[in-house]
Amino acid sequence: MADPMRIRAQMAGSMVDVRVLMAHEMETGQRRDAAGKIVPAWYIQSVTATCNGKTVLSAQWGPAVSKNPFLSFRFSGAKAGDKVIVTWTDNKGDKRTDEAVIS
Amino acid sequence: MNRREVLKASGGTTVMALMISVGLLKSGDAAAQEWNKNAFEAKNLNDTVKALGGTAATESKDITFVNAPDIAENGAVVPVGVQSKIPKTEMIAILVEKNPNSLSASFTIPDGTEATVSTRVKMGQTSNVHAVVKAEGKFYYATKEIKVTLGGCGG
Amino acid sequence: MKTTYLMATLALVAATSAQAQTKAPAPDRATQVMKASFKERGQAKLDRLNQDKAMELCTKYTTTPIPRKLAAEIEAENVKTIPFPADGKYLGDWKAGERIAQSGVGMQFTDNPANPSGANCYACHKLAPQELSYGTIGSSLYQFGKLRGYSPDIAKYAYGKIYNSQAYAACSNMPRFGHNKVLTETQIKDLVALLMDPESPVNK
Amino acid sequence: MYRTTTPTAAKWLAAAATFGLIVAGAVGAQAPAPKAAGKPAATAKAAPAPAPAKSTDPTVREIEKYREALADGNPADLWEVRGEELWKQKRGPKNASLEKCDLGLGEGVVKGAYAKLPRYFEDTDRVQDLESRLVTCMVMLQGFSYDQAKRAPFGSPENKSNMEALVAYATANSRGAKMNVSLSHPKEKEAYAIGKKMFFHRGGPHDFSCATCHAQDNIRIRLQDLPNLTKQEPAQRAYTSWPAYRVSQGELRSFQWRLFDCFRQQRFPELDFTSEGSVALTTYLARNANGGIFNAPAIKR
Repeated sequence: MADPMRIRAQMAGSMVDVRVLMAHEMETGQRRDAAGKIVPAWYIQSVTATCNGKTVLSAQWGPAVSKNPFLSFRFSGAKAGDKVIVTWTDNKGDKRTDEAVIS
Repeated sequence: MNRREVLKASGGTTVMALMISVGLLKSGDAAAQEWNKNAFEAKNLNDTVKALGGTAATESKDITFVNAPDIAENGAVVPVGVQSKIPKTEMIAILVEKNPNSLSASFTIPDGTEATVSTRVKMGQTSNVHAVVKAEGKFYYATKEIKVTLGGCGG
Repeated sequence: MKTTYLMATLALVAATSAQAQTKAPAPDRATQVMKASFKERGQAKLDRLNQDKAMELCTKYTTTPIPRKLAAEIEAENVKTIPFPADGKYLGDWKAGERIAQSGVGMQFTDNPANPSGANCYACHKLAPQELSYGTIGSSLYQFGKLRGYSPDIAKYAYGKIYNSQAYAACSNMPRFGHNKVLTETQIKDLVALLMDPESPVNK
Repeated sequence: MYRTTTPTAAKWLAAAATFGLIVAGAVGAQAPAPKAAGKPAATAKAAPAPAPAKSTDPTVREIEKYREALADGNPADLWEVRGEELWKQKRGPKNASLEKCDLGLGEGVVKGAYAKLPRYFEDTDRVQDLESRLVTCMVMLQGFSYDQAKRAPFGSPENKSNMEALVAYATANSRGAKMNVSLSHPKEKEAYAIGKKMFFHRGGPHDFSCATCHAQDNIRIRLQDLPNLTKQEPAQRAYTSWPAYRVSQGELRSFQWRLFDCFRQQRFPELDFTSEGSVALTTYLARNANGGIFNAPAIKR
């Protein structure tokens, strides 16, 4: 199973500043392994961030997003103590959900 | 059969709408699940805009790159942030012209979320990078060249 | 030859051990530890830790200047190793030279020894101004030919310097590309062309 | 257990002294440019001096911006989290965690330990760096064989390294600590001297030593600055920024990896993981960085 994400959510004035690091290989499908075989494409395709039941960001990614992806964005309408929940799904159907409390 | 296969096999919106109505999918979830294959296979700015549902994009000075250097020390990780000052921005996409497929990432910006996102993309070589914005159904873009340099001593 | 030398050394040990040691020191503990800390892998065998006379001296004089007399000896010995091209031609194809100058592959244990090596000139030198990513360990070679003149003497010097840098500057940081069989004669000629062809971007 | 046969330190020190290895004030040692001699007259017309100092070079300024942009959001955090779990997890034939591992400051003390490594450990009677000490703990506490503990020291996409995760966790717990590597034990002194000798040893088909790139001021390879590791200030800056997440590899790399890969690029044979020489060279470099504030895991190209 995939390793957990590292999510930081902090109040910045009235906005919530969110930074997410995800553990994922983001294989392009073009790299060859040590034996010279093509390593199949394997990458996160969709990311959804919610807070208090509302989607605050959603994304679609291709294999050109860097390995161990980083994402940052800001949204309003939440306060310290609320939870930000992030879910990603990759092209193999693997899924990972983690959350962070806004500080 | 998993959810994506259902969607693919039955090809479309009616089944998805049905699934939403019977509570198999939440509406927010559906957008995230339906990965836009055509957009991620497009080879240039115009084709990508079309695959994203537009006709053509106009250049805009209200789109700026933030945290994106002119020169990247390594093409494997190139920080790119995009800020849109276009009112009612609903989507931001990052395209790398000379990558095998142009589109790297697209972000849906709901109400209440700032029209600024930052991520990191791979660049095979020095290239123009386009930031594409959709607002009120119209498409806009801005372009910046990012040079990718060779480094180190190993080759 | 090695055996004779060893025997001669052994014979001398009892009488003049200190002197003999400076000529052929028994491996000290540091050298033993170093050698025991590496293992051969691929093309990189343990003999790569061995030093010829030049490298032994250059190691000793890394932080202090090498005495003039020793430097001259190193240069004289190394200049003798250079087989200048039999056809008297020094300039190959500068475009091929540019690719060799950009490439840093070769001779590492992760490299396939069947593939040609690069020279990685840009790692240390500025050459064609279009390349932003160049190092400063070596001097700038931009306008190499233009500044020095496109004479056969300079071309010959460039060939010799790439073949065996120790022949012209003892303890130079630059690899001895020909002497240590990193590059072929054709490759060195291509690099000379990169430096000396008036059409090369280096001279624009 | 995996102790190598070691002549007494005194005997070795005497031998080393004859080769001038023990140099007082080595930290301040400076490398003058090799004396150019015997060049043909033509080189007198040499091209202008290398590019001016970095701050005025627009390319280098942009690269600095690139590095700043990366600093926010370092994937090394992912290794750190995994390393902490591994540290606390009961593993191995003895089903034990590493929470009783002594990294030099007593059983289980991780905070600040890395800033004092490498150091002499009485229980193994040798100088150890972090990685070799972690191997010891995996063997002694968890019951792994020596070979098992040394397996997969460097990760790849196909083969994640537990060692690199543990290194991330341990080093992150020294962030902010002042480098303070001791040479009070004779074996620490010996390691420093051996490491110094390795640093200057030229060899391989390229005639390279560590010093080829790391004993001069203000030079760079391609666009990467090359710290003069024989001087305190640049040695501090360099040593305190390892381990690091390498974006070119997408992996967190330990200091053992740093040395392994430097020697690979020097065209030397493979530096054996946690070998005595690797620890000695680490001792030389870590000691030269004494007084620097440790600030890693970092992120690098």
